[in-house]
Formats: sequence, C-alpha cells, structure tokens
Amino acid sequence: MMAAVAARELRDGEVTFVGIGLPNLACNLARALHAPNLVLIYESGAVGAVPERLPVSIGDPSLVTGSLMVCSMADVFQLFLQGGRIGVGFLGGAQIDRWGNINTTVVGPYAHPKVRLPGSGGAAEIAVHARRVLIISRLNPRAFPAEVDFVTSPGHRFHGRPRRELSMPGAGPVKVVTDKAVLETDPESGELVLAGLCPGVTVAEVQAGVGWPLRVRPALDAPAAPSAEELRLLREVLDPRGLYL
Amino acid sequence: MMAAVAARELRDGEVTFVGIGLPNLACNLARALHAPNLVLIYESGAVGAVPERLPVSIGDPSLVTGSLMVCSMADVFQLFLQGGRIGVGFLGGAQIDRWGNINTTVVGPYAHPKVRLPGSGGAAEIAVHARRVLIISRLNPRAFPAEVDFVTSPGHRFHGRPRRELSMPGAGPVKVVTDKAVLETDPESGELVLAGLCPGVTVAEVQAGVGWPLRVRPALDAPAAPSAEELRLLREVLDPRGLYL
Amino acid sequence: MDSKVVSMKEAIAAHVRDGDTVVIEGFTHLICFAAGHEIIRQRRRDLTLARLTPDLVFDQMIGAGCARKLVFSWAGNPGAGSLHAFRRAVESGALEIEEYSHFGMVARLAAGAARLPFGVLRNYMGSDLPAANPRIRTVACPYTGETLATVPALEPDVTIVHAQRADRQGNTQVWGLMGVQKEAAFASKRVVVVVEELVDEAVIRADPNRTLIPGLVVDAVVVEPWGCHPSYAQGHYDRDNDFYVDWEAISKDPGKLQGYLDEFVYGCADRAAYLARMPGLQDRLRARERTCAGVNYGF
Amino acid sequence: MDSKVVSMKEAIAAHVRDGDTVVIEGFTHLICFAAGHEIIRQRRRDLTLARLTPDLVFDQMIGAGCARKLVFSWAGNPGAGSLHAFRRAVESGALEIEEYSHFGMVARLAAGAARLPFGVLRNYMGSDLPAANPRIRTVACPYTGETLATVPALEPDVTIVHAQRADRQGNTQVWGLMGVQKEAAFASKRVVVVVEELVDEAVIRADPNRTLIPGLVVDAVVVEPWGCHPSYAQGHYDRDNDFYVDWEAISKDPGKLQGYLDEFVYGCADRAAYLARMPGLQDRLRARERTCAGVNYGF
Repeated sequence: MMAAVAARELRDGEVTFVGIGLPNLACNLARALHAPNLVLIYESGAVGAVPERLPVSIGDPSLVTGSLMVCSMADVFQLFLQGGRIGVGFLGGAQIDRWGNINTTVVGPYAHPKVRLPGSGGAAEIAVHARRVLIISRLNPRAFPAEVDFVTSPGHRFHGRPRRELSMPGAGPVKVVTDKAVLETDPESGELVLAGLCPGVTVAEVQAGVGWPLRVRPALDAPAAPSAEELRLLREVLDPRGLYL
Repeated sequence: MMAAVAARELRDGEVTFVGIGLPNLACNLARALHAPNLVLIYESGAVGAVPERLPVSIGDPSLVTGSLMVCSMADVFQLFLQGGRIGVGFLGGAQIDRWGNINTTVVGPYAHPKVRLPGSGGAAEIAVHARRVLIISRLNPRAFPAEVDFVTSPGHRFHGRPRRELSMPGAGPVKVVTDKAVLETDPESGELVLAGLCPGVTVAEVQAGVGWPLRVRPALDAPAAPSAEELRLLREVLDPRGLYL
Repeated sequence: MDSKVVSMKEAIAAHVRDGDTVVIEGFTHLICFAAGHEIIRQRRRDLTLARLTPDLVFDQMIGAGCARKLVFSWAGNPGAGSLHAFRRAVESGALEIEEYSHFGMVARLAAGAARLPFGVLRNYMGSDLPAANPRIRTVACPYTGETLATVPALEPDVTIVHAQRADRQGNTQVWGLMGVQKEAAFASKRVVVVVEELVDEAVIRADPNRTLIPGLVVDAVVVEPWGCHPSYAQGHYDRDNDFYVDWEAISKDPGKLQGYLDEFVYGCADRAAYLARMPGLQDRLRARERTCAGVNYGF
Repeated sequence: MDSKVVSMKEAIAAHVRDGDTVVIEGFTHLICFAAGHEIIRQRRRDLTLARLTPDLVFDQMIGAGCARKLVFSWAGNPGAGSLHAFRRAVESGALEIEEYSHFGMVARLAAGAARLPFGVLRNYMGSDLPAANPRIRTVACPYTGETLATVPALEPDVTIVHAQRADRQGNTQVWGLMGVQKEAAFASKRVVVVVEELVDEAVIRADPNRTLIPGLVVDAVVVEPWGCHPSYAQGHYDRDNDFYVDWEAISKDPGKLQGYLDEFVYGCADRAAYLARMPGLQDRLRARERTCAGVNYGF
C-alpha cells in the first residue's frame, strides 16, 4: 500500500534521490507504470540506474551496471544535491514529528542514548536541498511523537523557528505516506495534517497513531488500494523474495 | 644550454609541474638521461606523461596517450598542487626581479598597459605551492629589472615583506637558469645572486643583463656546456624541428 | 523522452542571447570553434566571454565584435604568439577584463557548480592579482584562524561543451583532457553539448564511469563532427598546430582578421561549408587508432 | 623505480600504528575487509576509525577492541539491521564518537585532500547535528554575507583503499562506485592500495582516464584477490548479502561475535586461509561477464 501510494506521487521525468527499501520499490514501480523516464539517483553515485534485481543496498552493483553515469560522492552531494538538481528526495525515520522533523540519530538524550540509531547518512542534506521531500513510515505513536528527541533532518519548524527563516533551498517534507493515512504539510503553519485515509481506516485510528492533536482537512482524499497491476509488479517483479513487502 | 642546465637540476623520481617550451625540453632531456622516473604533470591534467612527440602546447594529445592518469583541472590544482604533491615547478616570464618576483601580466600600469601579456595561467599558484621553483629565461636588462611592473607570481619579497611572513607552503624560486649565467636565491635576504657563469661569460656581462647591483658568490659554479649526448637528444630526438632551440 | 538534438543554428539561436555570460570551455582539447563561429554569424553582442584560456576562439569572437567583457586566466596563443584582437581591445580600453589565475577560475566554476557563493583557495599571497581584481578576497578559517583567498562563484548563462559522444538526452562521455568541462556545465543556467558522434543510450550505459556530464543538466545536443577544428578531439583528430601558428599573422592585422572572418565564418553557412573550404584537412589530421580494452561491469 | 608491492601483513605492520586515525573507505563497494582483519590480527589499539558508513568492517574492529573513537555519518547494516558491537560500545560509553552527515564527511575528506583547513557546505540549518558536534561551525560569505556551514578537514594517518587493479607503483584504476576513495587517499599521510589484480604499467597507460589514484600518493600495494568479501568488487564478485543478514545475529551476541573473530580472523593466518574456510563461496559470488568496449586514445 505505502509503496503504491508513494509511487503515484512521482512525476515522469523527475529526478529522484532514492533510498533503499520502500522508496526504491516505489520508484521502480512508478518507472514500470506512469513514469518511465524517472531518473533514479542513489547517494552512492549511480545516476539513471536501471537495476536488474531488487537492490539490497544503495551501493548494490546492480545500480551501476547499465546506469547512465557513475560519479564520486563529492559530485553527488556538491553538484547534484546542493546544486539543486534533485526534484524529489525520499526519507524515513525512527521518529517524525508534528513539523515534519525527522530523527534517525538517537532515542533519548544524545550523550546518553537509550537507543543509538544509524545517524543522518545523506538525510540531513536531502531534507535541506531536494525540491520536495516525501516521507514513508508506518503509523504508530512511537514513530510520530509531538516532538522528536533529536532533529536529524529538518522539517518545517526548528525549535520554534519556521523553515523560511532558515534559508533552506528545498521545500522540505510535503507529504507523509503511511500504511493508514496520508499526511500533508499545511502551507501556513508547516504542521502535518491529515489529508487522506486508506480504505477502511477511521480518523480516530490515525489520531491514535500520532502524538499531537491532529488537524483534519475538511475534504479527505481516499488513496485507492493497490491495483492488481501494482500488486503484481510489486510482488512478482520488484520484490519477488518479499524483502520489503 | 638553458635546457641542458635546467635538466641537470631535476632529480630522479621527482614530481615536476611542466610548462611548455624549454621546461618541457629540460624535463624530457632529464628523463632520457639521469632521471628516467621523473613524473611529469601538466596543468591540463596529464600525469606521468610520456609524449611521443614534442608537445606544442600543455594540452597536446601526445601528453594524454600513454600517460598514467588524466584528471580534471580541479584535481590538478586542488589535489596535486595545493595538496603539496609537486616537487618542482618551472616558470618563466617577461620580467623577473631582484627578489624572484615574476611578471607575466602587463608592462606598464595594469589599468593602461603598454603591453598586455597573457596573465598568470597557473604560474601564481605554482610559485606559492611547488616545493621549489626553477626559472628559465634569457638574460637581458628588460627581462631582469630591479622591480617588476606587476607581481604575477610571488618570489621572496613582496612590496618589502619577506616570503616567510606570507605563509606560502613552497620555497619559491631557488634558481634562475639563463643563457649566460645561473642565479640563485640568497637564503638570508631572498635576493637573486650570481652563482654560476656559463663558459666564456664574464661577471660584467651578467651584471649588464640585470637591473640591480648583482651580488656575486665568492665561489662561482661553472655549468658545463651541453655534452654531445645532451645536444644529440635535444636536436635530434626532442626538438628535431627546432621549435624551441 | 523527447530528443534534445538540434542544429547548431537552432542551439545558438535558442540558448545564447545578447548580454549573456558565455563559457565555451575545453583546455586546448575539445574547444568548440563551431559554436563560436555560429555565435559570430548570428551577430550576438555585449557578451561576457569567460574561459580559462581565451584561445583563438575568443580572439575571433572579440575580433568580430561579440564581446563586451572577458573573464580569463591566461590569454595567449601557446608556442605561437599572442591573441592580437584581444590585445588590441584591451590596450585600447574597448574590452573590459576580469582576471584570475587558472586555480582561481577553476575554483570559481567549482563553486558555481556546487551552488556555493564562493570558492576557497590557498593562493594570491605575495601577488598583485588581488589589487588588480577586487573580487579576489579573503576569509578566516573558523578552526585555525588563518587567512585564505576566496573567489566568487561563476554561474554562466550558457556553457558550450564539446565532447566525443553523447546520447539524444545529452548524457555525455569524454576522454583525454577534461579541463573544467564538468564544473562549467553544472555551474551554468543553460548547457549546449556538441559532439563528434551521437550514440545510442546503450553505448553510454555500457560504460557509465565514462560519463562526464549527465543529460539532466543539458538543454541541447548538437552533432557536429570536426566541430573543434583547429582544436582537437582525442581519438578523432589532432590539433591543427599549423593554423595556430598562422593565427599570429592573421590576428596581428585587423584587415587580415576581417578577411578570415569573411571567408571562414560569415562566408560559411555552417560547419560543413567550413570544412569544404579546406580539402585535405581531414586526411592530414585524422587520429590514428589506439583503442584501449574495456572493463567488466558484471556482478 | 622499486616496486611498492608487499604482503598485507607487511603493509599493516609498516603503515598502521596504535593511536592512528585509520580510514578504510568504499561505499558498499570495495570495502577492504582483508585489511580490517589483518589490523585485528596485529592487535592494533586506540585507533580512531573514520568512514562514512562504518559497515561490518568497523563493527568487527570495534568488537575486537581496536577502536577508541569512531568518526562517521551512518552506522547501520543496510536492509539487515544494526551494527551491534558499535551500538553496545556507544550505549555503554566505551566508544567516543564524532558524527556528521554524509555530505559533511565528504566535505571533510575533500578539504583534507586539497590541504585546506575546512570545507564549506550549505547545510545543517534546522538540524541538531551542530549542537551535538561543536566541530560543525559556520562562516560568512565574503561576497553575499550569507552564513554557510563548515566542517574541519580530515587528514587521516593512513587510508586503505581497495581497487580492481593497480601497477607496481600504485597507479590505481577503479570502476563502478567510487565513493570518496580518491579524496580519502589524497587526504591521508600514508596510503595502502589493495587490489584484485596487479597489472603491468602498460595496462594503466592504455586507459589513463580510468586512473583514480596516482602512484605518487601511494605507499604500499597489496595484491589480495577477494579481499573485499563480504563487500564486493564490480566485475570480480558480488556482495555477499547473506553474510550481511547473518551479521545481525552474530553481532547481537558478544559470544557469537568472539566466536566469529576466533574462527574467521584470528584463526586465519591470511586471506587465503579465510577463503579456504568457505568452499563454494567463489562459485556463488563470481561476477558474470559484462565487458564494455574501449575508446580510442589516438591522435
């Protein structure tokens, strides 16, 4: 469901900074359906990748073979990302808060973490520079607190200061695709609000999954369940071994 | 004569930033004789070049074919030169002064030049970064004024300030090879002094070729005239068409 | 996706405008004279021309009256003499100049490519260049306190890059000297790639490490074999060193320069006509075969 | 010139010292586990390990007690879980950390390679990373006045780079993902190159654009086929994704981790012995043929 909904967000020809797992599935699903000219860029340096198998990591050799370009990571970050060439970046995280801030660093205090998470990787700079950011995450109250323990990747409000004061080139997170609902950023406040409900899910169930009083759009979208074709591609072609689904 | 004397200055295995013309002849002469492992780097990006013909420019295709590496100019300047990997740089210029400052920019005032020269190219940064600099130039009073009209590439004293105050990584010009004599930098004052006389040349002739009262080392070297082997290589192998000799 | 392939006439008409800052890069190698000539033919004016080494291509454009200003680091005709149209224009005050060293120009384009407002380099201490060019400034290191030189980013309106080959989308592969082609392309608002050979996307994808410029920064692809002459394209044709020597006498005499432009630029509708005026040229300069082995991209 | 080829044992003994800052780079691709294992066997201590992605190789070295500090930007086992030796060491306070993002680490190595004291990037606004790491600072642009982030240069004592091939002087060619290998090598005081294949200088010279690291920055060359396993070498062998999955259970249990080290590191005199313990491995992972065409370097 999440991969299918995220895939529909991608526009043909768009330059997409791809992470591993669901974002990779979503991008390759979009490429197989409505966006054959999507340009996939991985932070490892593969540009225009056409992986013959489901890549297990962003450095998988299948991303290199047959790609349009392989460049250094200095080029990826300086020329492609900071250079403003990336249309969409995908992010996920252990915690996502009301303002779209993402934490992939620590649960608990930084100096004495309860759980040490992997850290930023390229996420901090993707959140700053990609023209827009899509977040994919399962909905539950641990993952969606009112405030993250640590802001790894900036959303729309940082310790009270709005994004527009912080001179970030990209628009930041515009949409959060979850297994139950779609949240979107309110253009005024920068707050994540409920914008769409998956089939069979209630507003109360979504509210129970987030740690702040969730504002609800007056007219809610109803993202369609994955079509037979989407399911077939995901299950039989893109992830036949069920690594991510 | 100049090419042969300059060639003898090069040590085997040394990494040398090569300019076109006489420096190129000197380097390839050294490579053919006592320094077979000299690594020639050209600002165009050719590293470890083994030109099959006398290159007419530092961007000649013969510098690429069979070289060890071709890199971008950003790498040449950032990684090789500023990175401190260059042992020797060769420079020449329209004017060289008492302190080894070199002018390749203008004769006359900058805003209203009498003669507009080519400019710095890579010379300014070679003079800053190469571990040592060798200068090659014909001796005459126009070429060796007491003070250059414009300091393109720094020597040992800049408007009165000694080089050591200016935080330059390289040692600067250590030797000037001319058609009549060899000048060297006095380690105390940073001034060019007479260190060697070519066969048959008098101190008075050299003094007549420079625009300041030239100090003379108590014991002068006597650079040998080119050997038969040096002449054969220069005239028959390295520059058979007499482009630079 | 739609092909980006257009004629040189169309590419220059669409992407080079009066008053633009125009970069035609390539260090000795892959200098696109075909584009310079078309800009002259289309009589662009008030251009700011930027290149490390103006070379003959900018001397011709200056001689033809296209330029208001030149941004550069070394303006000569290596081994052969001077760029006399440039020298006349500077010495008479007709041409504004903005001057750096090679490292400064490289750092300007690298900063532009990375969308940083400035580049940092350890340079220019003990040189009169910063006095001549107030855009060369300094910054203090936030760690050591030491002073380093800075140059402002260069973000051209349009960059023209010649290459051995590209596909219809502008995914461009180069070998031999690469100069600052990648940095210039990424720094630029618009990019025109001119190639010796248009190839299928599969050729690019077979050796992705060879790609220097991705199609996603390219606006137009022009197929113009021998488009660099008298500059060269490794593996295709050698530099016409004789013409570089001849340029000394041509550029020294404004009348001869005008005669050259009349015959070889205005008098030629396009590159094919230019080449037709020099029978024997291609036989004289065509590259010999020296093909390397491929590498295995399998997994 | 004398050959720089030595055994892995000799290279580590000569170039990796207690207390050093050690970089073993390679982004997923070309991670030199053979070197990591030899460092463990030679019982180096108090190392500062630096890498963008610590990966299993640093988790093993941390588990073996080699490390005092880790400098990194993403510490996980992609798609498979965590680096549990790393997590235990951090959560218990036994391991000091210094943390950046990927872009920050790239900028640190690029600055080190260029011998600049700092790197500039447009980043970290709106993030808690600068609060967690006071070495992330800012600088004001001398042209626009805007504030940009800085990171300090990283200049490792020794960098170990794996590559497909090099000659005896260390002129090194790489294809597929290049990560920050070039920057790390140039930034480092000493450089060890480990290769799948030692080739004649003529092979390097036949395709000079493929050279990533010149011999003049290399101190030692080690020939160690399959030296990356469980990482991979494009054109030689695939990544052992099964082992990355297995590592989750091994690293989670300190006893199992010790058992792994005893069997596959301490219990193996060298890489050949390691490979001998896994019959069938090479058949399972050997790369298929997918060789590209060469290009013409003639003139």
